[in-house]
Amino acid sequence: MKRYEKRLGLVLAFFSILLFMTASQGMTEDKKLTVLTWNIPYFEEGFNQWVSAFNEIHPDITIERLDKKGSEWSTFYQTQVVAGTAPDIIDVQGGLWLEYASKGGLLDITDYLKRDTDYTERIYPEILGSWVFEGKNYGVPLYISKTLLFYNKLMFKEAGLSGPPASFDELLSFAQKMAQGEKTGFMTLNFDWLYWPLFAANGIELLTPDLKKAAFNTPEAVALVEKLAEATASGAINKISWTGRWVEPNGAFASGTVGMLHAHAPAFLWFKSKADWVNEETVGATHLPGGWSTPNSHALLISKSVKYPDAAWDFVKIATSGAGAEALGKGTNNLTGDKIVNEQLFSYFEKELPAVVPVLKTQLEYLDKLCGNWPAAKDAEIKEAFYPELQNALLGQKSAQDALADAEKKVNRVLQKR
Amino acid sequence: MLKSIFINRYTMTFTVTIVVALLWNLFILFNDSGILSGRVVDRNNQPVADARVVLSEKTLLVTAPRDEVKTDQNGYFRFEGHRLYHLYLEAMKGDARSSSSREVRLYFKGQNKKLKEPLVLGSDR
Amino acid sequence: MHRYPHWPFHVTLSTICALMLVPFIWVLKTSLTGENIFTYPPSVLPQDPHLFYYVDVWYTIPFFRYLVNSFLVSLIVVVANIVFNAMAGYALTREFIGKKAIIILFLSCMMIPFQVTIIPAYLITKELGLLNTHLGMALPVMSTIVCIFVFKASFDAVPRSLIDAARIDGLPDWKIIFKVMVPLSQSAIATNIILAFIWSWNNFLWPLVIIRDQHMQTLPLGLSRFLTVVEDTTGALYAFCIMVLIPGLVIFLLAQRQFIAGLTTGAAKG
Amino acid sequence: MSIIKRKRTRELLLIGFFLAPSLIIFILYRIIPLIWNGILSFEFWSPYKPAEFAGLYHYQEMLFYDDVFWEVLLNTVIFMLSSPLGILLALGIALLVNAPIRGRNLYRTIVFMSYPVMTVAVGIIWQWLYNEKVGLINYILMSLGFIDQGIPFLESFNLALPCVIVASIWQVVGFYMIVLLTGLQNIPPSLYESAAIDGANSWQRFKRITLPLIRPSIFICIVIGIINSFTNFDLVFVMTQGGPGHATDLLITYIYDEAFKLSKFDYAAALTVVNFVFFLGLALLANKLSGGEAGAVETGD
Repeated sequence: MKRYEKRLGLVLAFFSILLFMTASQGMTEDKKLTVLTWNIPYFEEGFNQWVSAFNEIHPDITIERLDKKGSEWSTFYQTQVVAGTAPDIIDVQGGLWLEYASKGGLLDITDYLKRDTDYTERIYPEILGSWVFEGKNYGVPLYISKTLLFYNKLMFKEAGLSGPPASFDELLSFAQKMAQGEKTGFMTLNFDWLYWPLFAANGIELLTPDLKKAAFNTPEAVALVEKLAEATASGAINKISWTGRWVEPNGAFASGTVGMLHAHAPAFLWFKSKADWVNEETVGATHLPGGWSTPNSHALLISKSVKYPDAAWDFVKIATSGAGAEALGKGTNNLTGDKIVNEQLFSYFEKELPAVVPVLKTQLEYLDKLCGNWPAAKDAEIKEAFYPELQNALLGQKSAQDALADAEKKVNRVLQKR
Repeated sequence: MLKSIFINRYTMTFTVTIVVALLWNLFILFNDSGILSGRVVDRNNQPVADARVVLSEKTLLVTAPRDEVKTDQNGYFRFEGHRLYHLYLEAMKGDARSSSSREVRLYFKGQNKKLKEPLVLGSDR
Repeated sequence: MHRYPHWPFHVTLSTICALMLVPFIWVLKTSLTGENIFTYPPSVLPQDPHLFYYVDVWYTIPFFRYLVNSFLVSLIVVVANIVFNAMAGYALTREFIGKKAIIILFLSCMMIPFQVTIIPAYLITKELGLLNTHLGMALPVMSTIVCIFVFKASFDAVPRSLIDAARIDGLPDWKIIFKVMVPLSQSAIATNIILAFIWSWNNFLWPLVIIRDQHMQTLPLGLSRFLTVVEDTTGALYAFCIMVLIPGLVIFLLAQRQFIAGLTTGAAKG
Repeated sequence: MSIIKRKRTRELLLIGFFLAPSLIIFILYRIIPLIWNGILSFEFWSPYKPAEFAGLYHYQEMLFYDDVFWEVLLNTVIFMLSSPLGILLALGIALLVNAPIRGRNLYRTIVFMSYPVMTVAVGIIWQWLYNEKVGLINYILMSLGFIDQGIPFLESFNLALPCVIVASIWQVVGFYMIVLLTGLQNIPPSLYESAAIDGANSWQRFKRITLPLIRPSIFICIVIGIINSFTNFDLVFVMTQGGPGHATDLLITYIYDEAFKLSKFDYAAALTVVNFVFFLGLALLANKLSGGEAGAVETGD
């Protein structure tokens, strides 16, 4: 019986030691900027280049680097915001930033861009425009990517198809041709608005130009959704298109059972690394008919709560132009927002990674055909209101009319709500 | 009584794990001089003298040549002191190249290894 | 208890286990081959399996560092859970005013999902100055209601006669707990060890929110390294999951030896 | 008289001391956050704006305009009602592995193994198992000739939720088993022996001894089942993100999205409060049904 007392004693002693140990740790507060990146933990060498370049201008400021996965990124960021310790420089994907910008959480960098023309001139104006909210600039591109159409040439040959589809209807008919057994013809990623080019290609607008009302409930839209639903039911369109995130669609395409994949550029290296059969001869990269695409670029933005805005801006410039941008491009195999740097990057990729060049080429074409990037304050809420209803129609739960009508109601309600 | 506290299956498992780990590290300590040796032959299985052998670290993101040596008259080559655990070897002489860069994966950084299969020169196209 | 044949047991259990194992087979297989699970038709046996994905995992994240952190946190959690829950569990076996209220309070605490407490919990931890510490990671799970009830249940099952006897011997309550009750509740302790360990070991969202410092990260936080869009780390991802899983299984194997029927009376006699 | 009084107070102090550590933790990390949510639910608040009073705005929104809320509530209830299946399965397994048979440790481990494994990985695996074209389940069904067309499990509005439930049962059954096993451990074999002497068959023994004596454990399992229906979040998140439509959205995934995806913390807080009240009610009911006192039982002997 005594041993239990001894055990308890020992345990408690040990416990108190641990308490002491851990409690004696703390954080040191010095002059620092915190940078929160979006799921690029492997990007280390380049990041350190940024830091050393930054410290040449601001030796007194230390850089703290954080990186979070997309699914937890906003959880972390917003918790930090509430706690008043928001990361100063943030790397954001999609429309998430609109929420923050509209609520006044981000720093307006318009004047910086006006001031540093030598920097601003290097950046593609169309892409810079993706981070303008109510006439103010909030972000600059860290790396650029937009959706394109990958197609499995082997399956095309099998189905007796020569080239990529030239029109939207051809896209569907091609998909239909290739679909049988475990094989499906077409698949798209669906997070953010990545599937929207399918709608834009058919001239459908989500919102009225003033972004005040829903504009998508038109006969054309109904017809299109019906088409898509049919194709999905018949297996021409793989159902993962409407349910999966990115792992599953890319994995499925890599398995060689999907004819066409509508995805963003980084997907290419992912499924290439997963399948030996993928190379220039077997996988084509082209535009969706009409050249429409949804940008999926990442931007650097600055939190309103930043202590040293000028220093933060300097860091942003280092990271998104010149040598810093080049480091990022090489480190993540992406193009940057810096025209000059992209020239160098292309020559680098032709040497090191020729397979990726045709894919990246598409990223700089049809910059006038970007869609799915409306600067609507409630972007995320609109998405949440719209997409589930769309799924209803696409997966045959509701008729296209009803689904779009309901979606319209919901979206309008979101837009009217305070 | 004390025995029951210090010698029970929890502590035992823990200690055993530690010991195994230590042994493993000891083994590493004596086998991580980063020596990688092998030989280069041509298609008729003849050794190839002073062919360039390039050792490169290659992940999906970085493809960086890290070291390079020449083969001796018997076609043998030997790298020393690399700190890689996943690397690729490629032999070349003049315009002849080894079929495809040979992937080598090791159990720890700089593990000493002797390639059984020689790199075959000019066996492609 | 050997009056009935054993083979029906084995047949049923084997079938159940076989079903339970299916997803695992693929986790294991992928960790050994890194092959694409979407390949068709599915193959059960791995083609040329190798252990190198485990090597990748070890080097891609500071595995050892994370391991140590996870271990420290889990240690705090497990120890705290056993002590605190045993105490609370015992208190609930006694009669006192407001007992019902306490039980209801506990029940209601269970009904608050963690995800909705993130922000306030973060602020509180900040006030306590425990951000970025092992203790900070451990604190929210240092006592768990499920385990309190587990203890209460097995304390309730302790024959009253024993306790009364101990009372008459004039033992103070804390002695009664740790001399009479706890020895008779081995299985409860085992359960507590297992569950507490696993909860803290797999805890993901909380460390993610309160840990900024690279050196303080725990194993589950290494996950993001294996889920990136540009790299295919599938093999490594599954290898990682297995490596994270193993300690939990070891603990389980160790602790579950405590589950030997008849312990109660056995001890009660002596 | 006064002595007894002092004894009572001393005892109360003692009990208080025993409860203190747990209580402090729960107050810090459960009660206060709940209050925070409660207050928030009556305000317009975002991380960037100072709060202003909103009255019942969010509650009206939820109850009268947000049909998604009702949908996810229904899903959650269905999810919860499915937990007895898991508990029964677990009870069966627990009884089996509690018998003195060879290799029971192995069986226990295998059954338990699915609980601690990281959801991210198994989520992806399950998704593939259910896949319409290349999934294992469809593959087996087709090769056995039951069907000639793959069933789109996770893409079907009616099947998706059951599929997720199956996966979640797979995940949690080991947990139930452990808790029930603990309960079975508390039963003195002497009772069985005496019952056996009275010539009670195994079913009677189960009904008269086992069942009543593991009531507390079953209570715990039920409560866990309730909790599980809104805390098992990762699985839904990885497998379906609540889709298709909202067919697999649970209250918790919905709340999480509202809060952190849409940063509508105030609305999420209102949802949280309702969620809390609803499930506390259920838990208290379960408590009543299991004889109060968290299913306590008088063993005595």
